Amino acid sequence: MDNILSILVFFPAIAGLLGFVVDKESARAYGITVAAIEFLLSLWLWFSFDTANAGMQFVEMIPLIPSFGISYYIGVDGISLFIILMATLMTLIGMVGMSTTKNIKNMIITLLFLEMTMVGVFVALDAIIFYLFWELSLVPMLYIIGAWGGPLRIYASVKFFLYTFTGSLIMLVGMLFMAYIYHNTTGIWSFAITDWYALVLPVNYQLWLFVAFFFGFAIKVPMFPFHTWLPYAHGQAPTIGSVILAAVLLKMGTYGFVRFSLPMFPDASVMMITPIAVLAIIMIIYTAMVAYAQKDIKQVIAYSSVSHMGIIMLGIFAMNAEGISGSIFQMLSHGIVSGALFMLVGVIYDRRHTKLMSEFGGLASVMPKYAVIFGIMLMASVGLPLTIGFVGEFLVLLGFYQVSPIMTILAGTSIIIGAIYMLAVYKKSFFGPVTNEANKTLKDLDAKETWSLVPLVLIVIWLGIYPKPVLEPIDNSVKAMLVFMDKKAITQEAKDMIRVSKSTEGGI
Amino acid sequence: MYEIVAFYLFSVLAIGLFLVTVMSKNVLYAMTSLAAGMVLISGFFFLLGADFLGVVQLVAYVGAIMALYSFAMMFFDATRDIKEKNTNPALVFLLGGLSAVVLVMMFAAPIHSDAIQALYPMHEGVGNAQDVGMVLFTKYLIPFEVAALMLLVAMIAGIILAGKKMDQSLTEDIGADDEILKQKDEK
Amino acid sequence: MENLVYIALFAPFVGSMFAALFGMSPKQTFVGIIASSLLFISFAASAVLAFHVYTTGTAIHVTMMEWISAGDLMIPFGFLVDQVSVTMMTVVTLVSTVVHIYSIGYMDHDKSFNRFFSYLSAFVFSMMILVMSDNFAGLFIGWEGVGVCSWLLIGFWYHKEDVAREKNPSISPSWAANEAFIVNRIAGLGMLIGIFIIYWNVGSLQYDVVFADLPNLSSSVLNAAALALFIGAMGKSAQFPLHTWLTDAMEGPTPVSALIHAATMVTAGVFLIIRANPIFSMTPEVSFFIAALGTFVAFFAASMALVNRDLKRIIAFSTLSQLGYMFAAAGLGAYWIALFHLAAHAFFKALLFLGAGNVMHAMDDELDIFKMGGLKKAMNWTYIYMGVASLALAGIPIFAGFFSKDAIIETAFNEGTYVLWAILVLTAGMTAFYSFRQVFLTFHGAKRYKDEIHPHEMYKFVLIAMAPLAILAVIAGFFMGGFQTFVTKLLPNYEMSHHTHELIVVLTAVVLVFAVGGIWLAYKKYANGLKRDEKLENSFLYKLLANQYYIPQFYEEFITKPYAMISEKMWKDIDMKIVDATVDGIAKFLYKSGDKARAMQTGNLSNYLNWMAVGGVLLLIVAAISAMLA
Amino acid sequence: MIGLSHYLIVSALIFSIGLIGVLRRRNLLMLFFATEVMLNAVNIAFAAISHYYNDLTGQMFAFFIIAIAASEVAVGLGLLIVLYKKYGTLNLDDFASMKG
Repeated sequence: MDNILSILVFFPAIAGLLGFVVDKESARAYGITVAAIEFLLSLWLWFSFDTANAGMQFVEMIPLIPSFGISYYIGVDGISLFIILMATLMTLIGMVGMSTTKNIKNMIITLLFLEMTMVGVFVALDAIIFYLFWELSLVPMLYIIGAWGGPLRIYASVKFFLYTFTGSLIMLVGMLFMAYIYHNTTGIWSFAITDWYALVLPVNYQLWLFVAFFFGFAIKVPMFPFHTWLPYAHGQAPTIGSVILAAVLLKMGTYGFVRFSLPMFPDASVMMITPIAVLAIIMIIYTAMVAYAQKDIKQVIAYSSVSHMGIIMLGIFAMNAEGISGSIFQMLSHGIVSGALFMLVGVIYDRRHTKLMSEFGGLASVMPKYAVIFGIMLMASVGLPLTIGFVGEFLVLLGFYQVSPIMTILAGTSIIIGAIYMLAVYKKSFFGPVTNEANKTLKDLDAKETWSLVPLVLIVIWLGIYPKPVLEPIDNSVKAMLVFMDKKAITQEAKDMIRVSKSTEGGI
Repeated sequence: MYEIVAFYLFSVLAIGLFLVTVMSKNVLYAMTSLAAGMVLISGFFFLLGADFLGVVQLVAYVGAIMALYSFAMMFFDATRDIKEKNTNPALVFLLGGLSAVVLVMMFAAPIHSDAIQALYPMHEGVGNAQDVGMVLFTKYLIPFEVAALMLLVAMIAGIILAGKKMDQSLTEDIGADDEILKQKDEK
Repeated sequence: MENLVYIALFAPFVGSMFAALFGMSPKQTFVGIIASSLLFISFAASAVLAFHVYTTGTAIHVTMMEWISAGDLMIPFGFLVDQVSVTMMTVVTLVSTVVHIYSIGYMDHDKSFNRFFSYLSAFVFSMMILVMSDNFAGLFIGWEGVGVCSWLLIGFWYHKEDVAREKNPSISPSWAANEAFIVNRIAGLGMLIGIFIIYWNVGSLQYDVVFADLPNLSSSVLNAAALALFIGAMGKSAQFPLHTWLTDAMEGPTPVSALIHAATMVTAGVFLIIRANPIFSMTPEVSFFIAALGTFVAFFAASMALVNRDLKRIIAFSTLSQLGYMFAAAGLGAYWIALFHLAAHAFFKALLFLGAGNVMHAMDDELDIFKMGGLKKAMNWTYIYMGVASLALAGIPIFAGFFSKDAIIETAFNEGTYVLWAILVLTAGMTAFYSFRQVFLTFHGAKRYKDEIHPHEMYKFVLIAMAPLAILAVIAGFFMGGFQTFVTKLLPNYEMSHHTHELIVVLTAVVLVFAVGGIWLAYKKYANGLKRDEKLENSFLYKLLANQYYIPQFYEEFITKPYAMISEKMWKDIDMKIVDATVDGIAKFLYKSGDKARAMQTGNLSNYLNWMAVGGVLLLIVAAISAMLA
Repeated sequence: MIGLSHYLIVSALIFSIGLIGVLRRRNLLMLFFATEVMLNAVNIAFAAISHYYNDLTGQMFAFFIIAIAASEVAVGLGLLIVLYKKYGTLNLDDFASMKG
């Protein structure tokens, strides 16, 4: 299985195509089977992954347009491996827990295509391939929001599409310019990311390119002030759409920063630490406060996503192994936790067809199992130790403390205000007496919902207690990246800021 | 020497004739001057040593195309002056003049790149027609065939478009008879 | 021995998980029994460990596995059983066992009986992690873990609805739970910052490594770390200004108040100071601040207890006040005295709360001591228990509180901080007064409760279970000397100076006069029934105290409400009207310009040709200009 | 001596005349005439360049332009006839059904 990655990328797409001939009744079972096989394949990828190797593995390279150096070039390292795993897992879980019945076949096929694009983005090592999958991922999501969404779905989906698309076009310009510079410097065309890494750029070029890439990634993340598409998209998207959007699509942005911005433009990244940290902190505090003002549970979680993404951004720009590893771990953690929270909101939406907190109250008495799982996810979301949420948040804040203690304290308020809005949600919907007649007869989680949520609960606790299997490969790759960045940086400030950890100082 | 005389003569005449084409209100005048101008263009071609092209210009343009125009004109009422309202004549001349000025400026400027390599060089001592034939039937064979096909398609298209409802008069209003009848009724 | 460490740690966890299995089913008494037995096993293991540490004088250090490692950071799950942690373990498991058994009786009629035990055991597990961990991150696990358990337990009766603050100062259990959690998070942030400071300056979070490296650190770093850690301690131990949650936490079931909000969790702050004593010993300014704040809180909380009418809240204020004493001792460097008071306080305060629970049980959840009275006959044992506990609290000789509290007050004198000493002495008098005001109002005089209430004594086994606490509340003081030699192997010893030693009789007498005076005043005023003094009750001071200095109202008006308002504004005015409107504005601009540009499409080819020509000429001009420039 | 520039300038002038025609003419037939003028102007330029650079490519282009012009006229006139049959006029101002 040398080309496991290609199989991972294209298996869902081919299965999706075959899905057109599957009977409508069995479409769901078909989808789950395909997603399960895909997940098993990604697990297999993990088991055959050499955790000690910090470089790219399972590399495949097929030249596509040799005259321009564009090739089908894919591979994984510790950074992307687990995001891929999470993408396949969340697709599977989302399908298992899916309650959509309208046009189920189309939904399944769309999801399988979406899965292809998601895996594709994270394995791509060629900028054009990366861009291809990056943009392709918009289409299924546009369709999911636009076809299965709420009353404002067209507005939300168009806004989502155009907004992110605008950003990625700017990024495309950056990519083309990068390739152009590469051509000018070396005389050959190449879009391979690994080739670009080797290119040492003057600082002003780095800054311009950083900004170009920044727009593409920041809108996707979404960073303040580019975040307003997200609440609409989440508010209107069906449950499965929100799950995938929050769990995987947002990670593309932060992943992009790690994959492109940091190693390619180390000096520019260091120079941009302060502006980005300020934006990230605004994002953390401001959106957390906005989340508190929301009336709709889903919107709370949508805004909380933005707030958590702020933590991730902060960690990436900590420029030390603790912070970057932490933020990659936090990507996984946020993916799983917010995905689970969106599914939980979906559960209650299926029953009551409303997501307004004022409609609920006292759900803990009526739906105890639901309340327990929601409570666990809530605690993971606010970063309780021994849940998955703590590890990432702790490492990020720890890492960033080295950059700026004051900013870390400001960012650290997220653990307070995060608790405020999440507990407010929990209190308003789960505590108190059951006042609304309609809530008195609500059924607790059924088998389907339980089966989709319990694995997430287990992962949340497992990775909270023993994150090592995941954290170690991430950390290895991140350390290697930092060593590389340190070597590549041309300005002294950058060299000073990029902190290579003691264990790797001599090596590599 | 004769070349200079011919060039200026042809230039002045061609420009004048084309101006007539463009400005005239009468279709017949316009067409006639256009045809005459095209003959002069072919003169340019001969001056430039593109004999074959000049002949083609005469045969295809002056012969075929102008003939097409004149046939087509039979469908329309060519005797009447054309009434056109010019909403913004200043703009027209401004744009035309501007483009002329800019283009002339550009072409009048000395050409820097002398090192242009001829892709299909002409051969000394070989007739232009022979040269052209060689290139046209080797390097440009496929475009040539495609052009032929295109002409065929255009011909068929022209026939079908123009040939539909040939029995109906174009110059006379179909509804005129009815109107006359109406007027009679009113009386 | 290692196995014993794990048994002591994980027995409560097993109990919790076992009870959780039955969490959603109706009451099963055996769940409570099994949870209690597992806790007893944990207690037994702790006791054996204590004996081991006591006899050998060596600490047991085990590392279970790696937790987080990234970059240079390596955090293991390591557990350290030394003199300090083993003391805490023994106290925690002992009180927990008693509370567990007590809860079997107390929660008898509650439909969520099983769930209660699950939470309670989980709390003990978190507390054990907190005290046993060998590094700051592990401490933080326990720190947050007890926070969550406390949230769950305060909000145990989550189905109660919110009521106005005038009716119930803590609004509702769920409100109180959230308040507690959020305030603890503020402290958690302080603690985290402390951890970060330590990590980046030392490179490790293990206690031994950190403490060994302290002399290399600059004093500003040490001060920052100490202050940050103390902010953490302030939240958990409910020190001013983060104290409001503790009294509101009384919304939880009474065993919870006894265990969490008196004996164990709230003392975690003190424990942190004691645990990290090398840091605090090197930062005299921060330490003095701790002592001053502790003294202030001791007085401040006692003053609020003087007029409160709520049985549990009085005890809660008294807890606050006693925590102040502990901080005063720790801040003054008498760490072992603080630890001793912590242990002694755990016994008598838990006993007091459990007694209050008995009263509540008997009075159908009535908490207003003005509506009680004359319960002595019906509840003889409870009366004795509460009396003993109050005597201990008031610091009457031979009872535990006398030794520990007196030592603290002497320390204040010994350090030459006479202002602190005076306040602490005065507070001792106030403590005696409010404790006995409560005892007399509850048990003495004529009955003031409604006739349909028929007070009855608690179950026998519950009363028996409370006995160990009562005994310890009496005799714990006698072990002070032994305790000192035991823990000072690890903690810095603190001895009174010669000068203080000479004055000790006088000092003790002063304190005693205040204590007895307080009791006597309470006796005179309340022993023969309640005579309400309208004038006093309407006085400004009384109202100020009864409303907790209006601090909860202040927080509500100046923090909670503005926060909600700003959030709302940020959403509606900034997010929607500025940020989102800008994006939509761009889209609208494009729409509008397209709409306007539509007029160009006249349908007349001639116009189009004009436009085309304009474009062509423009391009030509651009080309010409760029050619000229080139 | 007549140089390339001379021819190009003549070409440019004729082209501009054609452009004026295109802009001011409202009658479709006259518009066609104007486009023919422009095409011829370009042909002169091609032939001239071909001559002065000794390269046949320019002439080739001119050929194809003539071929295309012929096709254009054939189809275009057919369309004009249909149009005239339908509306009885060739004046552009009368065809504005594509108003946006």
